[in-house]
Amino acid sequence: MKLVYFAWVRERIGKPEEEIDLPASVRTIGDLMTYLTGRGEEYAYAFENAKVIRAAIDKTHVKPDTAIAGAREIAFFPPMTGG
Amino acid sequence: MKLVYFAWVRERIGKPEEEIDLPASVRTIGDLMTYLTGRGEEYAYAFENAKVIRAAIDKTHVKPDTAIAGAREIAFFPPMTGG
Amino acid sequence: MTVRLQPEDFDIGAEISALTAGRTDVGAIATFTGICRGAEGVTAMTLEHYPGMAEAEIERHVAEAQSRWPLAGVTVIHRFGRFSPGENIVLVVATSSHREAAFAAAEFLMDYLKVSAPFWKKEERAGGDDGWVEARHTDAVAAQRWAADKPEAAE
Amino acid sequence: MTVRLQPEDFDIGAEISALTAGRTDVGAIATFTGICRGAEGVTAMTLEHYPGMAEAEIERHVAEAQSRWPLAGVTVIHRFGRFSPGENIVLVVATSSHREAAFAAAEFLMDYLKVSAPFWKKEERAGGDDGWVEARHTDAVAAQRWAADKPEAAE
Repeated sequence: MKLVYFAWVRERIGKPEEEIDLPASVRTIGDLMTYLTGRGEEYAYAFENAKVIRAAIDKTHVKPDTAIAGAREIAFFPPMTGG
Repeated sequence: MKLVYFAWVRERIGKPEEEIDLPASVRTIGDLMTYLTGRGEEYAYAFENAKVIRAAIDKTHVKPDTAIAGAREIAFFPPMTGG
Repeated sequence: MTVRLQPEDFDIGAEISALTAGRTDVGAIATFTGICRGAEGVTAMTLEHYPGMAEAEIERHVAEAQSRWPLAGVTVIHRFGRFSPGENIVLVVATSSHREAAFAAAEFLMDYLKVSAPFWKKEERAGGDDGWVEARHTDAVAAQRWAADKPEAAE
Repeated sequence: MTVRLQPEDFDIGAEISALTAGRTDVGAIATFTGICRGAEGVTAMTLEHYPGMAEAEIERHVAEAQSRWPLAGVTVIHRFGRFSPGENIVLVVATSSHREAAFAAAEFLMDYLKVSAPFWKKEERAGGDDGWVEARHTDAVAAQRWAADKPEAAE
Protein backbone atom coordinates (compact mmCIF):
# COMPACT_ATOMS: atom_id res chain seq x y z
CA MET A 1 0.00 0.00 0.00
CA LYS A 2 1.31 3.41 -0.97
CA LEU A 3 0.62 6.27 1.42
CA VAL A 4 1.06 9.92 0.39
CA TYR A 5 0.97 13.02 2.59
CA PHE A 6 0.50 16.68 1.82
CA ALA A 7 0.98 20.09 3.42
CA TRP A 8 1.41 20.01 7.20
CA VAL A 9 0.56 16.30 7.40
CA ARG A 10 3.60 15.72 5.17
CA GLU A 11 5.74 18.11 7.22
CA ARG A 12 4.80 16.51 10.53
CA ILE A 13 5.38 12.95 9.34
CA GLY A 14 8.60 14.10 7.69
CA LYS A 15 8.14 12.38 4.31
CA PRO A 16 5.94 12.85 1.25
CA GLU A 17 5.16 9.17 0.73
CA GLU A 18 5.94 5.63 1.83
CA GLU A 19 5.11 2.00 1.12
CA ILE A 20 3.58 0.14 4.04
CA ASP A 21 2.27 -3.34 4.79
CA LEU A 22 -0.90 -3.27 6.83
CA PRO A 23 -2.31 -5.89 9.20
CA ALA A 24 -5.66 -7.32 8.14
CA SER A 25 -7.34 -5.64 11.11
CA VAL A 26 -6.95 -2.23 9.43
CA ARG A 27 -10.12 -2.11 7.35
CA THR A 28 -11.14 1.56 7.03
CA ILE A 29 -9.56 4.97 6.60
CA GLY A 30 -10.32 5.60 10.27
CA ASP A 31 -8.58 2.36 11.25
CA LEU A 32 -5.58 3.38 9.18
CA MET A 33 -5.31 6.76 10.90
CA THR A 34 -5.44 5.02 14.28
CA TYR A 35 -2.81 2.51 13.17
CA LEU A 36 -0.50 5.23 11.86
CA THR A 37 -0.86 7.22 15.09
CA GLY A 38 0.78 4.28 16.88
CA ARG A 39 3.81 4.20 14.59
CA GLY A 40 5.69 7.02 16.28
CA GLU A 41 5.48 10.51 17.65
CA GLU A 42 5.74 12.14 14.19
CA TYR A 43 2.59 10.24 13.15
CA ALA A 44 0.87 10.95 16.46
CA TYR A 45 1.58 14.66 15.88
CA ALA A 46 0.23 14.55 12.32
CA PHE A 47 -2.98 12.79 13.35
CA GLU A 48 -3.45 14.38 16.78
CA ASN A 49 -6.60 16.14 15.57
CA ALA A 50 -7.78 13.31 13.33
CA LYS A 51 -11.18 14.78 12.63
CA VAL A 52 -9.72 17.61 10.54
CA ILE A 53 -7.61 15.27 8.39
CA ARG A 54 -9.00 14.53 4.92
CA ALA A 55 -8.29 11.33 2.99
CA ALA A 56 -8.39 10.14 -0.60
CA ILE A 57 -8.27 6.63 -2.01
CA ASP A 58 -6.78 6.45 -5.50
CA LYS A 59 -7.25 10.21 -5.88
CA THR A 60 -10.89 10.37 -4.87
CA HIS A 61 -12.12 12.00 -1.65
CA VAL A 62 -13.33 9.45 0.94
CA LYS A 63 -14.78 9.52 4.43
CA PRO A 64 -13.23 7.89 7.53
CA ASP A 65 -15.56 4.90 7.40
CA THR A 66 -14.60 4.03 3.82
CA ALA A 67 -13.06 0.56 3.42
CA ILE A 68 -9.49 0.54 2.13
CA ALA A 69 -9.63 -2.92 0.52
CA GLY A 70 -8.21 -2.78 -3.01
CA ALA A 71 -6.71 0.70 -2.63
CA ARG A 72 -3.43 1.32 -4.44
CA GLU A 73 -2.74 4.78 -3.03
CA ILE A 74 -4.14 6.44 0.07
CA ALA A 75 -3.56 10.14 0.74
CA PHE A 76 -3.89 12.15 3.95
CA PHE A 77 -3.97 15.94 3.99
CA PRO A 78 -5.40 18.97 5.78
CA PRO A 79 -8.51 20.84 4.60
CA MET A 80 -7.83 22.27 1.15
CA THR A 81 -6.99 25.92 0.58
CA GLY A 82 -6.66 26.26 -3.17
CA GLY A 83 -8.31 28.65 -5.55
CA MET B 1 -38.49 72.78 -23.51
CA LYS B 2 -36.21 70.31 -25.33
CA LEU B 3 -37.62 66.87 -26.03
CA VAL B 4 -35.39 63.95 -27.07
CA TYR B 5 -36.43 60.52 -28.34
CA PHE B 6 -34.59 57.22 -28.62
CA ALA B 7 -34.89 53.86 -30.36
CA TRP B 8 -38.37 53.09 -31.74
CA VAL B 9 -39.90 56.14 -30.08
CA ARG B 10 -37.48 58.22 -32.17
CA GLU B 11 -38.20 56.19 -35.30
CA ARG B 12 -41.98 56.48 -34.92
CA ILE B 13 -41.94 60.22 -34.27
CA GLY B 14 -39.43 60.64 -37.06
CA LYS B 15 -36.97 62.92 -35.35
CA PRO B 16 -34.37 62.61 -32.56
CA GLU B 17 -35.24 65.84 -30.79
CA GLU B 18 -37.26 69.02 -30.92
CA GLU B 19 -37.96 72.26 -29.05
CA ILE B 20 -41.53 72.70 -27.95
CA ASP B 21 -43.62 75.27 -26.07
CA LEU B 22 -46.04 73.64 -23.67
CA PRO B 23 -49.35 74.97 -22.35
CA ALA B 24 -49.45 75.49 -18.60
CA SER B 25 -51.94 72.65 -18.25
CA VAL B 26 -49.18 70.10 -19.01
CA ARG B 27 -47.79 69.53 -15.53
CA THR B 28 -46.46 65.95 -15.43
CA ILE B 29 -44.67 63.45 -17.65
CA GLY B 30 -48.01 61.67 -18.08
CA ASP B 31 -49.68 64.94 -19.13
CA LEU B 32 -46.88 65.49 -21.63
CA MET B 33 -47.33 62.06 -23.19
CA THR B 34 -51.05 62.71 -23.55
CA TYR B 35 -50.36 66.13 -25.05
CA LEU B 36 -47.85 64.74 -27.55
CA THR B 37 -50.27 61.97 -28.56
CA GLY B 38 -52.60 64.71 -29.82
CA ARG B 39 -49.94 66.33 -32.00
CA GLY B 40 -50.28 63.94 -34.93
CA GLU B 41 -50.44 60.33 -35.95
CA GLU B 42 -46.65 59.80 -35.67
CA TYR B 43 -46.87 60.81 -31.99
CA ALA B 44 -50.00 58.76 -31.49
CA TYR B 45 -48.14 55.75 -32.89
CA ALA B 46 -45.10 56.35 -30.67
CA PHE B 47 -47.21 56.67 -27.51
CA GLU B 48 -49.96 54.18 -28.39
CA ASN B 49 -48.82 51.90 -25.55
CA ALA B 50 -47.89 54.68 -23.16
CA LYS B 51 -47.37 52.43 -20.15
CA VAL B 52 -44.23 50.85 -21.66
CA ILE B 53 -42.62 54.22 -22.48
CA ARG B 54 -39.90 55.37 -20.08
CA ALA B 55 -39.00 58.98 -19.43
CA ALA B 56 -36.10 60.98 -18.06
CA ILE B 57 -35.90 64.57 -16.93
CA ASP B 58 -32.47 66.13 -17.33
CA LYS B 59 -30.97 62.64 -17.75
CA THR B 60 -32.51 61.08 -14.64
CA HIS B 61 -35.18 58.35 -14.76
CA VAL B 62 -38.62 59.64 -13.70
CA LYS B 63 -42.12 58.21 -13.33
CA PRO B 64 -45.26 59.38 -15.22
CA ASP B 65 -46.53 61.39 -12.26
CA THR B 66 -43.33 63.43 -11.97
CA ALA B 67 -43.80 67.18 -12.42
CA ILE B 68 -41.97 68.68 -15.38
CA ALA B 69 -41.64 72.19 -13.99
CA GLY B 70 -38.07 73.41 -14.36
CA ALA B 71 -37.00 70.66 -16.74
CA ARG B 72 -34.53 71.59 -19.44
CA GLU B 73 -34.57 68.31 -21.34
CA ILE B 74 -37.17 65.56 -21.29
CA ALA B 75 -36.46 62.18 -22.93
CA PHE B 76 -38.85 59.41 -23.99
CA PHE B 77 -37.65 55.92 -24.88
CA PRO B 78 -38.58 52.21 -24.76
CA PRO B 79 -37.45 49.82 -22.02
CA MET B 80 -33.66 49.62 -22.09
CA THR B 81 -31.79 46.72 -23.63
CA GLY B 82 -28.12 47.49 -23.02
CA GLY B 83 -25.44 45.38 -21.42
CA MET C 1 -13.81 54.06 -10.89
CA THR C 2 -13.45 54.05 -14.66
CA VAL C 3 -16.56 54.37 -16.83
CA ARG C 4 -16.18 54.73 -20.57
CA LEU C 5 -18.64 54.80 -23.47
CA GLN C 6 -16.91 54.37 -26.79
CA PRO C 7 -17.29 52.96 -30.30
CA GLU C 8 -13.82 51.34 -30.05
CA ASP C 9 -13.14 47.80 -28.88
CA PHE C 10 -11.56 47.17 -25.48
CA ASP C 11 -8.71 44.95 -24.28
CA ILE C 12 -9.71 42.92 -21.23
CA GLY C 13 -6.12 42.15 -20.24
CA ALA C 14 -5.16 45.82 -20.41
CA GLU C 15 -8.18 46.85 -18.32
CA ILE C 16 -7.33 44.25 -15.68
CA SER C 17 -3.70 45.40 -15.61
CA ALA C 18 -4.82 49.00 -15.12
CA LEU C 19 -6.68 47.94 -11.96
CA THR C 20 -3.94 45.74 -10.51
CA ALA C 21 -0.61 47.30 -11.54
CA GLY C 22 1.59 48.24 -8.62
CA ARG C 23 -0.70 46.97 -5.87
CA THR C 24 -0.71 43.73 -3.89
CA ASP C 25 -4.01 44.07 -2.02
CA VAL C 26 -6.13 42.72 -4.88
CA GLY C 27 -6.87 39.03 -4.38
CA ALA C 28 -9.83 38.63 -6.70
CA ILE C 29 -10.80 39.90 -10.13
CA ALA C 30 -14.21 39.16 -11.60
CA THR C 31 -14.92 40.19 -15.18
CA PHE C 32 -17.89 40.00 -17.46
CA THR C 33 -17.78 40.51 -21.20
CA GLY C 34 -20.95 40.78 -23.27
CA ILE C 35 -20.64 39.88 -26.94
CA CYS C 36 -22.86 40.41 -30.00
CA ARG C 37 -24.37 37.00 -30.81
CA GLY C 38 -25.24 35.70 -34.24
CA ALA C 39 -28.17 33.62 -33.02
CA GLU C 40 -31.54 33.50 -34.84
CA GLY C 41 -30.29 34.96 -38.11
CA VAL C 42 -28.84 38.14 -36.62
CA THR C 43 -26.25 39.56 -39.01
CA ALA C 44 -25.45 42.81 -37.19
CA MET C 45 -26.57 44.91 -34.24
CA THR C 46 -26.69 48.64 -33.64
CA LEU C 47 -26.43 50.01 -30.12
CA GLU C 48 -28.00 53.41 -29.56
CA HIS C 49 -27.46 55.28 -26.31
CA TYR C 50 -28.41 58.50 -24.56
CA PRO C 51 -25.13 60.43 -24.26
CA GLY C 52 -24.60 61.93 -20.85
CA MET C 53 -27.34 59.96 -19.18
CA ALA C 54 -25.70 56.59 -19.97
CA GLU C 55 -22.46 57.61 -18.25
CA ALA C 56 -24.36 59.09 -15.30
CA GLU C 57 -26.49 55.97 -14.78
CA ILE C 58 -23.48 53.65 -14.90
CA GLU C 59 -21.47 55.85 -12.54
CA ARG C 60 -24.38 55.96 -10.13
CA HIS C 61 -24.53 52.15 -10.02
CA VAL C 62 -20.77 51.79 -9.70
CA ALA C 63 -20.94 54.10 -6.67
CA GLU C 64 -23.77 51.96 -5.29
CA ALA C 65 -21.66 48.80 -5.78
CA GLN C 66 -18.73 50.46 -4.00
CA SER C 67 -20.96 51.28 -1.05
CA ARG C 68 -22.28 47.69 -0.86
CA TRP C 69 -19.02 45.74 -1.19
CA PRO C 70 -15.36 46.39 -0.28
CA LEU C 71 -14.02 46.90 -3.81
CA ALA C 72 -10.49 47.83 -4.78
CA GLY C 73 -11.51 49.02 -8.25
CA VAL C 74 -14.24 48.93 -10.87
CA THR C 75 -14.11 49.47 -14.63
CA VAL C 76 -17.14 49.55 -16.91
CA ILE C 77 -16.82 50.01 -20.68
CA HIS C 78 -19.89 50.03 -22.91
CA ARG C 79 -19.53 50.33 -26.66
CA PHE C 80 -22.04 51.98 -29.00
CA GLY C 81 -22.41 51.85 -32.78
CA ARG C 82 -22.86 48.95 -35.19
CA PHE C 83 -21.46 45.51 -34.41
CA SER C 84 -21.04 42.17 -36.13
CA PRO C 85 -21.63 38.87 -34.34
CA GLY C 86 -18.62 37.99 -32.22
CA GLU C 87 -17.72 41.59 -31.38
CA ASN C 88 -17.35 42.80 -27.80
CA ILE C 89 -20.11 45.07 -26.49
CA VAL C 90 -19.67 45.54 -22.76
CA LEU C 91 -17.01 44.91 -20.12
CA VAL C 92 -17.28 44.98 -16.34
CA VAL C 93 -14.23 44.41 -14.15
CA ALA C 94 -14.47 44.38 -10.36
CA THR C 95 -11.52 43.82 -8.04
CA SER C 96 -11.46 43.14 -4.32
CA SER C 97 -9.48 41.39 -1.63
CA HIS C 98 -11.90 38.42 -1.71
CA ARG C 99 -13.92 36.78 -4.43
CA GLU C 100 -17.40 37.21 -2.97
CA ALA C 101 -17.29 40.99 -3.34
CA ALA C 102 -15.77 40.89 -6.83
CA PHE C 103 -18.36 38.44 -8.15
CA ALA C 104 -21.30 40.17 -6.49
CA ALA C 105 -20.31 43.62 -7.78
CA ALA C 106 -19.82 42.37 -11.35
CA GLU C 107 -23.22 40.66 -11.34
CA PHE C 108 -24.93 43.63 -9.72
CA LEU C 109 -23.51 46.01 -12.32
CA MET C 110 -24.49 43.80 -15.24
CA ASP C 111 -28.01 43.37 -13.87
CA TYR C 112 -28.46 47.14 -13.57
CA LEU C 113 -26.80 47.92 -16.89
CA LYS C 114 -29.40 45.72 -18.55
CA VAL C 115 -32.45 47.44 -17.11
CA SER C 116 -31.35 50.92 -16.14
CA ALA C 117 -28.63 52.23 -18.46
CA PRO C 118 -30.12 54.01 -21.51
CA PHE C 119 -28.97 51.74 -24.33
CA TRP C 120 -31.13 50.14 -27.02
CA LYS C 121 -30.24 47.31 -29.37
CA LYS C 122 -31.55 47.00 -32.89
CA GLU C 123 -30.86 43.76 -34.71
CA GLU C 124 -30.38 43.30 -38.44
CA ARG C 125 -31.57 39.87 -39.50
CA ALA C 126 -31.10 37.77 -42.60
CA GLY C 127 -34.06 38.48 -44.90
CA GLY C 128 -34.38 42.10 -43.83
CA ASP C 129 -36.52 41.45 -40.75
CA ASP C 130 -34.81 44.11 -38.63
CA GLY C 131 -36.10 45.02 -35.22
CA TRP C 132 -35.51 46.47 -31.80
CA VAL C 133 -34.63 43.94 -29.12
CA GLU C 134 -37.37 43.59 -26.53
CA ALA C 135 -36.49 43.88 -22.87
CA ARG C 136 -36.32 40.48 -21.16
CA HIS C 137 -38.58 39.96 -18.17
CA THR C 138 -35.81 37.88 -16.58
CA ASP C 139 -33.54 40.93 -16.64
CA ALA C 140 -36.05 42.91 -14.60
CA VAL C 141 -36.27 40.03 -12.13
CA ALA C 142 -32.47 39.79 -11.92
CA ALA C 143 -32.18 43.49 -11.09
CA GLN C 144 -34.95 43.36 -8.49
CA ARG C 145 -33.17 40.74 -6.39
CA TRP C 146 -30.58 43.34 -5.37
CA ALA C 147 -33.27 45.58 -3.92
CA ALA C 148 -33.98 42.94 -1.28
CA ASP C 149 -30.44 41.60 -0.87
CA LYS C 150 -28.27 42.95 1.86
CA PRO C 151 -24.59 42.75 0.96
CA GLU C 152 -22.65 40.16 2.94
CA ALA C 153 -20.23 41.36 5.56
CA ALA C 154 -16.72 42.09 4.36
CA GLU C 155 -14.00 39.72 5.47
CA MET D 1 -13.23 21.81 -21.36
CA THR D 2 -9.66 22.92 -20.69
CA VAL D 3 -8.10 22.17 -17.30
CA ARG D 4 -4.44 22.91 -16.77
CA LEU D 5 -2.17 22.80 -13.73
CA GLN D 6 1.08 24.58 -14.36
CA PRO D 7 3.81 26.64 -12.70
CA GLU D 8 3.69 29.17 -15.57
CA ASP D 9 1.59 32.31 -15.62
CA PHE D 10 -1.50 32.53 -17.82
CA ASP D 11 -2.81 35.18 -20.22
CA ILE D 12 -6.48 35.94 -19.59
CA GLY D 13 -7.02 37.55 -22.99
CA ALA D 14 -5.52 34.55 -24.78
CA GLU D 15 -7.65 32.10 -22.79
CA ILE D 16 -10.80 34.07 -23.61
CA SER D 17 -9.84 34.18 -27.29
CA ALA D 18 -9.34 30.42 -27.31
CA LEU D 19 -12.95 29.97 -26.13
CA THR D 20 -14.52 32.49 -28.51
CA ALA D 21 -12.46 32.40 -31.74
CA GLY D 22 -14.49 31.50 -34.81
CA ARG D 23 -17.85 31.22 -33.07
CA THR D 24 -20.75 33.67 -32.77
CA ASP D 25 -22.95 31.82 -30.28
CA VAL D 26 -21.12 33.10 -27.20
CA GLY D 27 -22.90 36.11 -25.72
CA ALA D 28 -21.39 36.10 -22.23
CA ILE D 29 -17.97 35.51 -20.74
CA ALA D 30 -17.45 35.46 -16.99
CA THR D 31 -13.92 35.22 -15.65
CA PHE D 32 -12.39 34.99 -12.23
CA THR D 33 -8.72 35.52 -11.46
CA GLY D 34 -7.28 34.77 -8.05
CA ILE D 35 -4.11 36.62 -7.12
CA CYS D 36 -1.49 36.19 -4.38
CA ARG D 37 -2.12 39.00 -1.88
CA GLY D 38 0.51 40.79 0.15
CA ALA D 39 -1.81 41.42 3.11
CA GLU D 40 -0.77 40.89 6.73
CA GLY D 41 2.94 40.80 6.06
CA VAL D 42 2.86 37.99 3.50
CA THR D 43 6.01 38.15 1.38
CA ALA D 44 5.49 34.98 -0.68
CA MET D 45 3.21 31.96 -0.95
CA THR D 46 3.84 28.37 -1.96
CA LEU D 47 1.05 26.31 -3.48
CA GLU D 48 1.35 22.55 -3.06
CA HIS D 49 -0.97 20.20 -4.92
CA TYR D 50 -1.74 16.51 -5.32
CA PRO D 51 -0.81 15.75 -8.95
CA GLY D 52 -3.40 13.70 -10.74
CA MET D 53 -6.07 14.18 -8.11
CA ALA D 54 -6.13 17.96 -8.56
CA GLU D 55 -6.81 17.67 -12.31
CA ALA D 56 -9.42 14.95 -11.72
CA GLU D 57 -11.28 16.97 -9.06
CA ILE D 58 -11.37 20.09 -11.22
CA GLU D 59 -12.50 18.14 -14.30
CA ARG D 60 -15.23 16.49 -12.25
CA HIS D 61 -16.57 19.87 -11.15
CA VAL D 62 -16.34 21.36 -14.64
CA ALA D 63 -18.42 18.41 -15.88
CA GLU D 64 -20.89 19.09 -13.07
CA ALA D 65 -21.09 22.77 -14.08
CA GLN D 66 -21.68 21.75 -17.71
CA SER D 67 -24.56 19.54 -16.63
CA ARG D 68 -26.10 22.34 -14.53
CA TRP D 69 -25.84 25.23 -16.98
CA PRO D 70 -25.84 25.61 -20.78
CA LEU D 71 -22.16 26.47 -21.21
CA ALA D 72 -20.34 27.03 -24.48
CA GLY D 73 -16.92 26.50 -22.91
CA VAL D 74 -14.99 26.35 -19.64
CA THR D 75 -11.30 26.87 -18.91
CA VAL D 76 -9.69 26.39 -15.51
CA ILE D 77 -5.98 27.04 -14.93
CA HIS D 78 -4.45 26.60 -11.49
CA ARG D 79 -0.80 27.38 -10.91
CA PHE D 80 1.44 25.66 -8.36
CA GLY D 81 4.84 26.61 -6.99
CA ARG D 82 6.06 29.72 -5.19
CA PHE D 83 4.49 33.12 -5.82
CA SER D 84 5.09 36.72 -4.88
CA PRO D 85 2.27 39.11 -3.97
CA GLY D 86 0.56 40.34 -7.12
CA GLU D 87 1.10 37.12 -9.09
CA ASN D 88 -1.79 35.25 -10.69
CA ILE D 89 -2.77 31.95 -9.06
CA VAL D 90 -5.99 30.71 -10.58
CA LEU D 91 -8.17 31.48 -13.59
CA VAL D 92 -11.72 30.36 -14.36
CA VAL D 93 -13.40 31.32 -17.64
CA ALA D 94 -16.98 30.30 -18.40
CA THR D 95 -18.79 31.18 -21.63
CA SER D 96 -22.45 30.84 -22.50
CA SER D 97 -25.15 32.41 -24.63
CA HIS D 98 -26.47 34.33 -21.59
CA ARG D 99 -24.83 35.88 -18.57
CA GLU D 100 -26.67 33.99 -15.83
CA ALA D 101 -25.08 30.67 -16.80
CA ALA D 102 -21.61 32.15 -17.26
CA PHE D 103 -21.63 33.89 -13.86
CA ALA D 104 -23.13 30.93 -12.03
CA ALA D 105 -20.66 28.44 -13.48
CA ALA D 106 -17.65 30.64 -12.67
CA GLU D 107 -18.82 31.10 -9.07
CA PHE D 108 -19.67 27.43 -8.66
CA LEU D 109 -16.23 26.38 -9.92
CA MET D 110 -14.41 28.83 -7.65
CA ASP D 111 -16.45 27.73 -4.64
CA TYR D 112 -15.59 24.08 -5.27
CA LEU D 113 -11.97 24.74 -6.13
CA LYS D 114 -11.60 26.33 -2.71
CA VAL D 115 -12.94 23.41 -0.70
CA SER D 116 -12.51 20.34 -2.88
CA ALA D 117 -9.45 20.63 -5.14
CA PRO D 118 -6.32 19.30 -3.38
CA PHE D 119 -4.22 22.44 -3.11
CA TRP D 120 -2.63 23.88 0.01
CA LYS D 121 -1.19 27.34 0.53
CA LYS D 122 1.75 28.10 2.78
CA GLU D 123 2.54 31.73 3.45
CA GLU D 124 5.93 33.25 4.12
CA ARG D 125 5.61 36.26 6.37
CA ALA D 126 7.90 39.10 7.29
CA GLY D 127 9.73 38.08 10.48
CA GLY D 128 9.86 34.39 9.56
CA ASP D 129 6.42 33.52 10.89
CA ASP D 130 5.59 31.09 8.07
CA GLY D 131 2.47 29.00 8.13
CA TRP D 132 -0.14 27.00 6.29
CA VAL D 133 -3.27 28.92 5.41
CA GLU D 134 -6.29 27.72 7.35
CA ALA D 135 -9.44 26.80 5.48
CA ARG D 136 -12.09 29.54 5.76
CA HIS D 137 -15.43 28.53 7.18
CA THR D 138 -17.08 30.93 4.72
CA ASP D 139 -15.65 28.89 1.85
CA ALA D 140 -17.36 25.76 3.13
CA VAL D 141 -20.62 27.69 3.42
CA ALA D 142 -20.21 29.07 -0.11
CA ALA D 143 -19.75 25.59 -1.54
CA GLN D 144 -22.70 24.16 0.37
CA ARG D 145 -25.17 26.58 -1.18
CA TRP D 146 -24.82 24.78 -4.52
CA ALA D 147 -25.93 21.50 -2.97
CA ALA D 148 -29.37 23.02 -2.36
CA ASP D 149 -29.55 25.25 -5.42
CA LYS D 150 -31.25 24.01 -8.51
CA PRO D 151 -29.85 25.61 -11.65
CA GLU D 152 -32.13 28.12 -13.31
CA ALA D 153 -33.74 27.18 -16.58
CA ALA D 154 -31.75 27.98 -19.68
CA GLU D 155 -33.03 30.74 -21.89
